Amino acid sequence: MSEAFEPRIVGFLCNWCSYRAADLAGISRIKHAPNVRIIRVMCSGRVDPSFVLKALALGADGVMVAGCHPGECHYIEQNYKTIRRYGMLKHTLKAFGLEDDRVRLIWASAAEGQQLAEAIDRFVQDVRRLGPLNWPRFWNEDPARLAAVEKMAAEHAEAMEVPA
Amino acid sequence: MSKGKLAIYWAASCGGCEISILGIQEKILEVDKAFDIVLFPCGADGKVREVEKLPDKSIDLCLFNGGIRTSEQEYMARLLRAKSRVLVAFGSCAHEGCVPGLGNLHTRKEIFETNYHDSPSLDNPGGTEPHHESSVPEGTLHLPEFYDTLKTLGQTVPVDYYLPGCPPESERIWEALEAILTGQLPPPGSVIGVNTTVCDVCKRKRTEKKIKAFKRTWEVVPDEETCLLEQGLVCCGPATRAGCGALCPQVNSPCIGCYGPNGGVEDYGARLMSALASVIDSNDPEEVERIVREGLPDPVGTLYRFSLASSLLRRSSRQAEAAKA
Amino acid sequence: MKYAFYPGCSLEVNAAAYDVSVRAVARVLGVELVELDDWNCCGATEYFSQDELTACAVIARNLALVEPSMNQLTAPCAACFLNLKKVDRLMAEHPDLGGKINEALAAGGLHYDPGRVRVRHLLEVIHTDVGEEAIKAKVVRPLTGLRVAPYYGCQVVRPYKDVDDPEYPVKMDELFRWLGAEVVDYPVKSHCCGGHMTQISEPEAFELIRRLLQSALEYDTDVIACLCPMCQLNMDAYQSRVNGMFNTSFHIPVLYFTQLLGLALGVPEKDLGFGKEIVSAGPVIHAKLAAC
Amino acid sequence: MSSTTRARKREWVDEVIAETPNGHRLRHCIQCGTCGGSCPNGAEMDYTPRAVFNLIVAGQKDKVLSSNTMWQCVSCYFCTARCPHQIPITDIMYTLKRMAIREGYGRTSDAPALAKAFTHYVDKYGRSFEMGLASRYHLLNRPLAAMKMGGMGFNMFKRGRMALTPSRIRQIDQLQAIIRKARQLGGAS
Amino acid sequence: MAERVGVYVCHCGSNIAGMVDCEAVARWAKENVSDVAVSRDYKFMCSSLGQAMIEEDIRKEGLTRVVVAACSPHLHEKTFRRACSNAGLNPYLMQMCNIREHVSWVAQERDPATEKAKSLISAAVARVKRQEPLEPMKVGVNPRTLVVGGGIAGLQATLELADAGYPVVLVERSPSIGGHMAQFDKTFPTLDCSACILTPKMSEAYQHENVTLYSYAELEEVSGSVGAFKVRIRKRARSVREDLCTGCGACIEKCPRKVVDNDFEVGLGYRKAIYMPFPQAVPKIPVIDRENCTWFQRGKCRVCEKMCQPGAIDYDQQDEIIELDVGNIILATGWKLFDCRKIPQYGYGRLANVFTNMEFERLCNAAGPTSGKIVLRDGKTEPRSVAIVHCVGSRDKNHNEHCSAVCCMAALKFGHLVLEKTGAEVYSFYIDMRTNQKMYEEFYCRLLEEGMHFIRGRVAEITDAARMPGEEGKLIIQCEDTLLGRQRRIPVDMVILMGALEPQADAKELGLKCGISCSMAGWYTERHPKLDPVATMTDGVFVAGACQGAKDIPAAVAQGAAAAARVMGMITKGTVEIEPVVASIDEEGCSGCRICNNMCPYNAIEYDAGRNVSRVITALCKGCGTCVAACPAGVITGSHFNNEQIGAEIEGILWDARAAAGRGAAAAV
Repeated sequence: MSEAFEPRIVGFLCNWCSYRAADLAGISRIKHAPNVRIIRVMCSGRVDPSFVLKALALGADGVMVAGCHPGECHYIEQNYKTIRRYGMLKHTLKAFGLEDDRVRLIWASAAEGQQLAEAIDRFVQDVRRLGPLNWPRFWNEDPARLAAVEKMAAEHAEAMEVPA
Repeated sequence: MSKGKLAIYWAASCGGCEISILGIQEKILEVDKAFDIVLFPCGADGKVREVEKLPDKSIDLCLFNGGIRTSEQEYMARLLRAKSRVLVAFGSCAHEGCVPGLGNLHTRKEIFETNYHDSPSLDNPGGTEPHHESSVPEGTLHLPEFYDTLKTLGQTVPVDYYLPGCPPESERIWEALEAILTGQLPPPGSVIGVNTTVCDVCKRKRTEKKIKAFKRTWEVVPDEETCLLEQGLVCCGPATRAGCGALCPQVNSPCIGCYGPNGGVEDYGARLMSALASVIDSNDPEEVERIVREGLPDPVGTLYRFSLASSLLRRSSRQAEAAKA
Repeated sequence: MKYAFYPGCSLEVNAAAYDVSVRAVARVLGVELVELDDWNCCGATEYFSQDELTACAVIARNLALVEPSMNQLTAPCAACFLNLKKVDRLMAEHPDLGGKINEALAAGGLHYDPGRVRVRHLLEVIHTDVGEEAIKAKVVRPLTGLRVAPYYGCQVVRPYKDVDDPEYPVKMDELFRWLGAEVVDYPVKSHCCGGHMTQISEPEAFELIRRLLQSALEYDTDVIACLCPMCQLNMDAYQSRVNGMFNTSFHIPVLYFTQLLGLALGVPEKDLGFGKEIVSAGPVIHAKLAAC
Repeated sequence: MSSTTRARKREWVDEVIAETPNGHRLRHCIQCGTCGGSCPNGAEMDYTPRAVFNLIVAGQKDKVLSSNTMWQCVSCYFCTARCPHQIPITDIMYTLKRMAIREGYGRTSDAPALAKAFTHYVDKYGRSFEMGLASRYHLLNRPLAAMKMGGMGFNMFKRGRMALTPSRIRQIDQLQAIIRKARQLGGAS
Repeated sequence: MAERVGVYVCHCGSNIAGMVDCEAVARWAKENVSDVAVSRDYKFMCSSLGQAMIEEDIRKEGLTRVVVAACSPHLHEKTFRRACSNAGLNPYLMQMCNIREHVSWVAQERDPATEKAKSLISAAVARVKRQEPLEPMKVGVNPRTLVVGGGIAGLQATLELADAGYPVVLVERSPSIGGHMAQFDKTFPTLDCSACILTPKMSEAYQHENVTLYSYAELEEVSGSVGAFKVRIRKRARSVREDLCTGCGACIEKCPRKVVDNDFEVGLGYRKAIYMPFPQAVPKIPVIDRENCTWFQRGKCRVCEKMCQPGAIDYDQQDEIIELDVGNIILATGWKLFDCRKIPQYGYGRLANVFTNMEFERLCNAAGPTSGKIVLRDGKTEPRSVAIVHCVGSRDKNHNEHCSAVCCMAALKFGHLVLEKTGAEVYSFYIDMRTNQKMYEEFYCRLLEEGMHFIRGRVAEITDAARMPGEEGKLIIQCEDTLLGRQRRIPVDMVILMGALEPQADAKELGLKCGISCSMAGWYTERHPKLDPVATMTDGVFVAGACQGAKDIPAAVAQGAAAAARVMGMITKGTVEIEPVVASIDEEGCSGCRICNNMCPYNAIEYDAGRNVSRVITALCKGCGTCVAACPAGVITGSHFNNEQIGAEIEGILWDARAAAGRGAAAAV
């Protein structure tokens, strides 16, 4: 099991509930998977869909967004906006061919250290099952392309002064 | 003052940008006064061999339109980059991939499948497909390599300026040319245009937005006064850089976003997605899901119609497609 | 209203009165019971004592046999009901176990997705789905004057607490009130009848039965209504031997609730399995119901 | 599963937990005695369920499995419904019954024999068979009690509540295939 | 010019270093993370030496940015900001990196923990380079404080503040202040009379020149923020004019309508339709219970009006809305009793002689319905045996997981009162006897001495089904005596259920109004469970008493006083600093699309129709950033959490993925 795939997951946690739930999990020494790397935002409503896209594009295998429970937002109702954006984002990501389990929205109150730890473990498990995402390779590794350009450059070499 | 050298080249594009250049009408004479055209495959004669022979940086201005889909296009991009002092990604295709970039939702294999085998208007009994290398009795022939993923010009070579639009409005082209001619240029790498969005010039009446359902254009005859988005139409105006003069909303048609993102925006589709979702009038995840599913049956085609190739994700997951097949 | 129906082994012979009365009242109330084709024994409590996975697989076979067009399964026997419900829940809550069960089912060409079938006890179906209004409208022979002690026993109300209150259930009480009976509100209505202990160790089992009959007697009961073949068997068939052991003189008939319900709905006694009980219910019923 | 502590050596309590759905809650037992107080047969048990849990945690396997406690359990589920820590007590009793049978304990009660006789008919016919059960189990295990049962059996028979022949299911092969597979899969545990 | 970043990795003793290789992380940061000028690890960064190290490096190494990898920013962000500030670096150019709570304390293995710490530091460095100097906003603190709840905790807080010379507004939901303590007879362990020690405080609060009391009133709405809250209070119509009423009680005496008192007397006694909850009520002004008043229900009567000489009865009185500015809010809303019917096997509501603890308090109280006589439900029979059942709805995952903290001692108190007043046998059925405060264990000993019986075992059921001789007509307690390991049945005449203390049913709702959260159970969440038990996550909102968790009178009083002290600190200082985390709109870029307009629940975004732009009203903005994410043109900026900063954080946090992906990813950035 030493070579088991360990997913890289970026977690956007709201300052008031879920980040504190993560703190509480720590204070209570509730062991959980180390795969979620946490970025603190003031509110889950701050989580711009582009943050999620950026994390995926930069090599994250999964993205977690966590906020206060609906109806319990520190900013009254902003996590409802999160629900709306998350709905649209998931719909779009599906069209991009992304597996459903790679992006997840969860709720955790500041008191739910245990629940957050369990949700993290579940999520990591689910992403681990999907394997690496490594999005950049979808457009990066195309040796045929490079070879063809090089070939063309070589054919035109006598006139070309293009740096290779 | 001696005349400068001008190149206008097209890659993966439709040719509309060239028409738009001609749309500057009599001002084309001013252009002619200022420049010698060294390459303009659509409008004038000119040979790649001639360009190859030019010293580096000897072309004063190159307007390059189209995305990079083949190895030949990439070669031309590199060539023209080397030979030009100022390289302009001209029009949406070069700027952000545009509609040809939507091909990134599919693999090369799928595109060939459709283009050479499945298309209803096709007559290809032998099932011929283009190949990079073909052997004929006379020797080996090469066709350009067809890429799996379309790239923008900026993703291929360093670009000095971007001129957005599908196509760029003729007035904007002239303004840009004027700026170049007079040397009044913004810092290199920037978009030549204003930093605000279509709503700024759209005359429709706007109030606070709440959307219960997204409608498609054939479903409603919009009222002429009110903001189209508020009527449920997916109008991309709020997220789209101004410059077109809000032409589409003027004729009662929602903006489709051809001018691309506003300055400083990293992912056009994400901005639009976030904004549209924010004003959905529901707090229930299931209802939200339904509104989105029913209102945006093709989310990438709607949110990224012009910008898929330059978006953060650039293309769909090939894995998923492979799984589909 | 249409339900897949799992009668269970007891209803074939020993609890035939339950079987006929269930089918009779279902007809009158417009409840369509579609008997599972080729159902097998649920294993009662015995299979779980030996091999959990096999016990679950044996039970799950029945769940898998429910036709795709149906999503509710009802069972009249408390033990069968609990076993079916428990396996559905276990499979849902413990995917690993669920996976193994399905692997076993696959050996018989079957598969079951937990949650596909909602397992209901017959009492829920009659009390909740048919409901007060429909039942009251069909009562032709109210049970006025008959003092009925509803006896729930254990496995319908526990461990899952969603059928009724696990300590102080009321649904049968309500049902008999709708039928016009005098409902005996006695404290042991969800206590244990001894279950299979009658087969293993009589002193313990008979003491449990005694407690029930004692309380029923103290509360002046004409007839005990129950909803499980095991409970009926223990309180009815062993009553004389309980009397023998404790020197008591209990003589309380024990019927299935559907028998009394059928009576109130006007089904002829002979179609309800009356007379199969060891402690005869005829005399007290005729005396009480004739009096009004 | 999140845990606040690192892995420990596997003990008997871990086996009991592993064999019982939601068995981990056994560790939450606060020894309040609600189970022992609630049990209809609690007075007859060698150890109350509460005491059994303490013995399990203390690793007193032999004491537990040779006791009569689990065999006195009639699956009334009062303890499970009332347990303030939602411990699946009845299911733990089932686990102990299985362990006792498997490891050759359980001679203190007739319950294992009853269970075996019962499942024998289920395996064979797909249905239970009361008459067969009566003869097989009672005559073999409790000839004296069987005599006393006689009169009652006759009463039952008279009222058509006993059958002389078993009922069988049609697709017994299918059921047996399932049982075989389940036994094989369960073999590891 | 490139920034010079200092990275400081804290060992936190072995708290972090035990799981994260701090030295290696610090070395790695210096060698691998760009623009890191200094990188050090140290035993305790929060110590004065640790802070001095940062200050010195800022001065000597010319650091322009600081990253501290230590605990949660919720713990020490202020500490390290101050250190930066001391050395002349803008405090907002410091970023904390949580490698304790989020890494070392939750990780199981050292290598992954160390790797995770690296990625968090990489993110923090990337982010801090893009952080901008900010100045906190200063807001004056209104010296007036709102206290919600007039029980003992709220009263204590009120009096502490008022005595210190600050104005207090005390809002109480019921017609009188006093809370649950007013219902008690004696208080443990000293057995002094509850009313004797409480009522002086009640009248003192009422008469205090600095206290404005709104009884029969509720907090409806809170807006604004620390130092300058605006609150709206609904003062419900008493139907009695407070300015005219003399509290003579003639109206009550003559009122013909008698009602079961389900509040103060918990159903054991009666009151009139016009009533004061109890004789020592404060304010001493009756209220008409309109639901039960003959005039309101049937349009006849008006006896009270006739009896009232000052003419204080006002049937047309309406609810009054009061709007006030306050600087701080103390919530002291107390607890409610568990509904013992939820445990049917204990028979409450079915078996007459099963009582709740609150019922028994009233039964013992000399001013109660039986004048302090302990009798059965029939009102006359004295019990010869009494069972006291602990943990009814407490320590029970089916209801409340928590220990209610007061029941053991209250049970001992009850035992004493029964023994003192009746000579009955008293049995206590307990799981664990918890007597861990001053003089509590001594009280337990006293009851052992007095002959109270203690049976260790949670009661399984209480029944009237007699099983053996001696049980007839009794309530039988069935349990396991766990110390004997045997089942027991004990017949008694009377049972007292020690019902759990639960959060108020609307605690969550009130918490939301004030912007504070509740635990899963519904208790208000304090800022830190050990070190900051009275403050909350929302500045300027404090909690006191049982609304924060079940507690007894001494603890509630202490917390009330502590909350008051915290508020006084704020008032004395005069101003508070507010985090400059706010949104702003670039009006040049704004096209006036108005998407953001209904994003803000605080109405901090206004639309200027003339200029066709939207604008953020900074004073109202709370900095959540929801509008920032909504802006389609990307022209709203959220300070300290802007797109560049978070974008850099994402890049940094995935440094290893980028390293692995190579060129393609580099091109994407």
